[in-house]
Amino acid sequence: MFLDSLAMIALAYIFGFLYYGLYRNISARVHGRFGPSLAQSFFDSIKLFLKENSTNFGWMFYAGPIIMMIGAITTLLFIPYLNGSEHLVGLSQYGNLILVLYLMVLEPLGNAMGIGSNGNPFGVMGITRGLTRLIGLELPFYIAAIGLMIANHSADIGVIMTNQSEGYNAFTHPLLFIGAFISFLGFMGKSPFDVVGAPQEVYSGPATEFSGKFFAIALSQSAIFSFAKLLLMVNLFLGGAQSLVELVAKTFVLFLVAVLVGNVYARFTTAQSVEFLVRVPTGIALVGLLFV
Amino acid sequence: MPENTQEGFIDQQKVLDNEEYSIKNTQSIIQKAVDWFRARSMFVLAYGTGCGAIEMPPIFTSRYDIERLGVVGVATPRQADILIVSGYCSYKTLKRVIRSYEQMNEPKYVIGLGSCTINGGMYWDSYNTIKKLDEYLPVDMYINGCMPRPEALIEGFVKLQDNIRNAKSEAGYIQYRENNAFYRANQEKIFGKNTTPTFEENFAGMNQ
Amino acid sequence: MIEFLKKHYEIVEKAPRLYKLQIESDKLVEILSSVSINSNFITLSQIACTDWIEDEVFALNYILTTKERDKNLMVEVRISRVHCSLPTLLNLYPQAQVMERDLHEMYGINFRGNDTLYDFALENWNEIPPLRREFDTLAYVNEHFDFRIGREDNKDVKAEVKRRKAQAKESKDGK
Amino acid sequence: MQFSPDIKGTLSPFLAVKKLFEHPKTICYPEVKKEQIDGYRGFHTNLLADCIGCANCQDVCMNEAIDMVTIAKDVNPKNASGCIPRIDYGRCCWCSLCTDVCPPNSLKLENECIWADDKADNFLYFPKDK
Amino acid sequence: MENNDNRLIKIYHGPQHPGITGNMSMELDLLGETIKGARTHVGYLHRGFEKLIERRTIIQAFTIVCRICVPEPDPNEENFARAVEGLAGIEISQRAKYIRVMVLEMARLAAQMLWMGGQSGSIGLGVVGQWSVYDRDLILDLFEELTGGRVYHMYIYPGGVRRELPNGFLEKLAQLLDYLEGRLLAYDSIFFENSTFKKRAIGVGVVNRDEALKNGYVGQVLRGCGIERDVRRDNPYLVYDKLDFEIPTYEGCDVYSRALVRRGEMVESIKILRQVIAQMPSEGAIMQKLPKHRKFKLPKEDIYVATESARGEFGYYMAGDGSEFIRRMQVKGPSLIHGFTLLENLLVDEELSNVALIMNSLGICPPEMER
Repeated sequence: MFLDSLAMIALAYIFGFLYYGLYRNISARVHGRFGPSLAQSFFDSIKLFLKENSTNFGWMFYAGPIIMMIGAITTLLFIPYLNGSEHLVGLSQYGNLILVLYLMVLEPLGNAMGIGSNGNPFGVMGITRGLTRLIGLELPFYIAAIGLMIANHSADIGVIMTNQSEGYNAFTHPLLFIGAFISFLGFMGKSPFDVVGAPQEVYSGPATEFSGKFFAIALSQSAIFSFAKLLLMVNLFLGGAQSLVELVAKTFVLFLVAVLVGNVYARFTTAQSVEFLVRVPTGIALVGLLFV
Repeated sequence: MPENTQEGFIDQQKVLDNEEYSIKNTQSIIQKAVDWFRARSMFVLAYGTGCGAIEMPPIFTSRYDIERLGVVGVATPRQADILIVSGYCSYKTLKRVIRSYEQMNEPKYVIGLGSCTINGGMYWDSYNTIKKLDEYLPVDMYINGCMPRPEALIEGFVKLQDNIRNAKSEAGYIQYRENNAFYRANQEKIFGKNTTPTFEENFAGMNQ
Repeated sequence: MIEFLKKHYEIVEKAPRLYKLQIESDKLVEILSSVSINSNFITLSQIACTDWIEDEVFALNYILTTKERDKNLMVEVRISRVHCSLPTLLNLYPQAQVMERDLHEMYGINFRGNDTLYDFALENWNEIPPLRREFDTLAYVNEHFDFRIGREDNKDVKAEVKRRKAQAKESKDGK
Repeated sequence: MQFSPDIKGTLSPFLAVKKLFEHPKTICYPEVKKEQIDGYRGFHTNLLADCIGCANCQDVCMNEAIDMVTIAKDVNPKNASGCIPRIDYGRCCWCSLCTDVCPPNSLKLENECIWADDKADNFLYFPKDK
Repeated sequence: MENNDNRLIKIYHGPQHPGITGNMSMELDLLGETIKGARTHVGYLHRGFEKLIERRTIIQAFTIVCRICVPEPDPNEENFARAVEGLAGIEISQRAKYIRVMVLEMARLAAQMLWMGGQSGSIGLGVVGQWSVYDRDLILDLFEELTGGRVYHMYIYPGGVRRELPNGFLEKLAQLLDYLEGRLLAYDSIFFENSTFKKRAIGVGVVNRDEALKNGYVGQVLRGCGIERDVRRDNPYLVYDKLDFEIPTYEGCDVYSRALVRRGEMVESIKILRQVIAQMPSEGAIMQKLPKHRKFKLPKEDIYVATESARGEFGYYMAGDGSEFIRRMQVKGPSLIHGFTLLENLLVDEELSNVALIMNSLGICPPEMER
């Protein structure tokens, strides 16, 4: 099981960075340019690991990225990769959807811990924005998750996944899917909900003071976490995957939509994004919940 | 003195180059790999200090797209590797530039963009701009022009990457660390008492 | 509108749609208020200051613009360079605040009643205000900065021509 | 609180996606160079056979970028001073006033304009002889 | 001015900040994310142009004026040239006037393209900037061909313009105009009609219409308030009185109105350029005969000239003193009033997120505030 978990993390790391590279390339194509090589994100993170670190804000600051990393990895371990396979399941038989939803909140908390100790006003503002936005993000997602749990009479991700053999939840419960998907776009940190690290407004938000190795950890964390979120969406709404190829195909479709939406929309302000999230996706998900 | 023509002048420079730096060209494989990564990925601090900033949008956007070479812009000095001093630097800006530079983590490099960073440029008799950037900050690459073309800026990046990869010259940040007294004295000369905290003070403050 | 002004003041037409009026400095506020009430020239678009060091005066041109933005009126006041002081126009035109701040820094003119005359563009400037004629920027630069070495072999061409002529003559005579 | 979705404004941005299928027109600089245009104000050239060493260019240059330095061997017998211009590219602003005032029209600007160097002292430039 | 409330956080928005237009700084007092006080700090780009010009002869000074505003240097050259011509009494040929109008309008288009990149970048819509800077580069390519310079053209010269039009230049320009007109539709779909941009921009940065004329606001700020003012029509220079164009106005007073005004101006610029291509006289000297370098002297007179730049009225005051040097040249850029009087008031009670948005929509350009 240990090896299995390690493989999951390694796969998520590779896919996460590959997808990040793809994100940069696809965006570049939309911009009308070639963009960097696919491996550029790897180079970036390795270079960041090789940088000297000349700043010191105390151990609390460094614990932040590490807690974020732990949050991302544990979230990942409780989500099975494949439908009905014995491999790449990690700890998923011991946990359920409720636990995963809980673990997903660890990221902003780790961020908050790190930022609290460096006292950068932009970081504080960024993390306040992040926590405010989280309220908006969680509502529709939780409602959609509750809807699925009621429909399947189970909170186990594996059960929800296998129950979709007749039709994906995305088609049987379309309203829940739309609600959860909009919230998922926000979780991915793309426009129009990228208020947390908006460089033109709050510099780069929580990452303002992260440098060198810790920025590299934060990058790896976001890569792994993005993949975990993609995985969760595929498992919950697109019926999971029988093989790795299918998994890549399904996650890629979701990912592509997220990238394109992120590219063509402008950023909301914090208040606007929370208002939008509370009104539109939550409303849709609530109506969906009624149909369940 | 060699013949007063362009060719003679360049030949003389070439001789100087080879003698000085051929010794340093022996580096271990690990160091080579490290340098390769450093050259392959460069984060540029988003700070348009002067008029040269007008040519930064074209190179970061679709016409010249410098992201092909692994160069991207970042917002904060903590994550940046490269500081572009784009053109002339007034007193007020220089102070902020030095502050930004000292906040950056090593290894870090400075690119001086435009003639003004070399010898004053157009503003050589202005009372509010500095004339030689390398008195205050170690400069790793100068790009000539007023305004330099975007191609020249890319050429500067390519040459800097080449320098880093092959360890052709001593990186500026090492000079800044070792000859800090020299740079410090020059900075104090124009700022007087109102200088930024010293290199040591800067880090002492952070280590509390 | 310009007729009203022509009736009361001596207005010179400098160029098409550009007029000039010269007044005494103690009547500045009075005249400008009357101009802005009684005519179309309601906006201040620039305060331009010229240093006439040979006459020992600063000439300040208040450039007013009409509501229609089609005519400009330059109201010139001349004040002594030594005790240069003028009343502020902050109450008439809010934008005068920043212009006066600029002129205070560049010429050292004191605008009575404007309490925001702190640093504008310069930081920790201890010399005489830079735009005064007696401030020599080149001397200041030479005092504070060094230029890059390597250009000492610059020749004065006229001297060089003379030297070469003499040389040629010498060698001719020598032959 | 009324709900009036802006359908057109929500969907029309996705027209940008069609750019995804176009070939980028980026100029990949070190490999591909943009075609050069005649008359770009780049580096100086000086036809030594024509230069008369009059220092008009030095006089008109507001940046004092031009030094007149002694030439090693006389190329042009009309060159009374025996000096040719050398340009400090740490000063030059490529305004081409010097070429405008050159009496024999020997000083010109060429298209080449790219020069990056890691040593600041190198930027004293002898115009190419052409 | 100082705000001593303990609950306020003071932050410096700039000068090293991606959300600032150029190299300047806003000192903001924040309560949460709401701005309670704002002060503009400039001087990071102060070069003392006005002092340097006093030291240079007229011909030498001409090269330095274009550096005063980097995104759009040509109105400066035009102002300088027109002021010198006015003082020295030089009349330029009709052909030179048409060429100057062409250069000015091309520069306006290029500046609006760059503005579009900045405005969209300030709300995280990177695509528009990527496209519009590309399109701006196409205009700069034409400039390169015409003037020999990419950013600093140094082309409009007292007495005319410096170079003859290259062969086939007008045809190339006409082609480019057709292309840009098509591109404007693409920008409409992704930027001007984008629902997220509307949501961000409508009702933000509302300028008080009643004091707009009195306080000396210019350009898009006025036209975004529905007040039709444009130097090109109110106080025409060159051949603008012979050209047919409209002045777009919108009533909203907010960021969105100013964006639409700029879009309208791009359309009008294209229209003007088409007329210029059609009416361009084929004959006429582009340059009047000027006195020699050190013999070119200005009389002891003064003059004020104004040009409509892409951000509003750009004015030069110039005084000669009978010598070959200019006694005084004072620059009044549109940003001076917008950046202090207007911006400091507009930002109060706005959200931090809107600072970059508002600054970009006012078109603030620091080098012309401090020169």
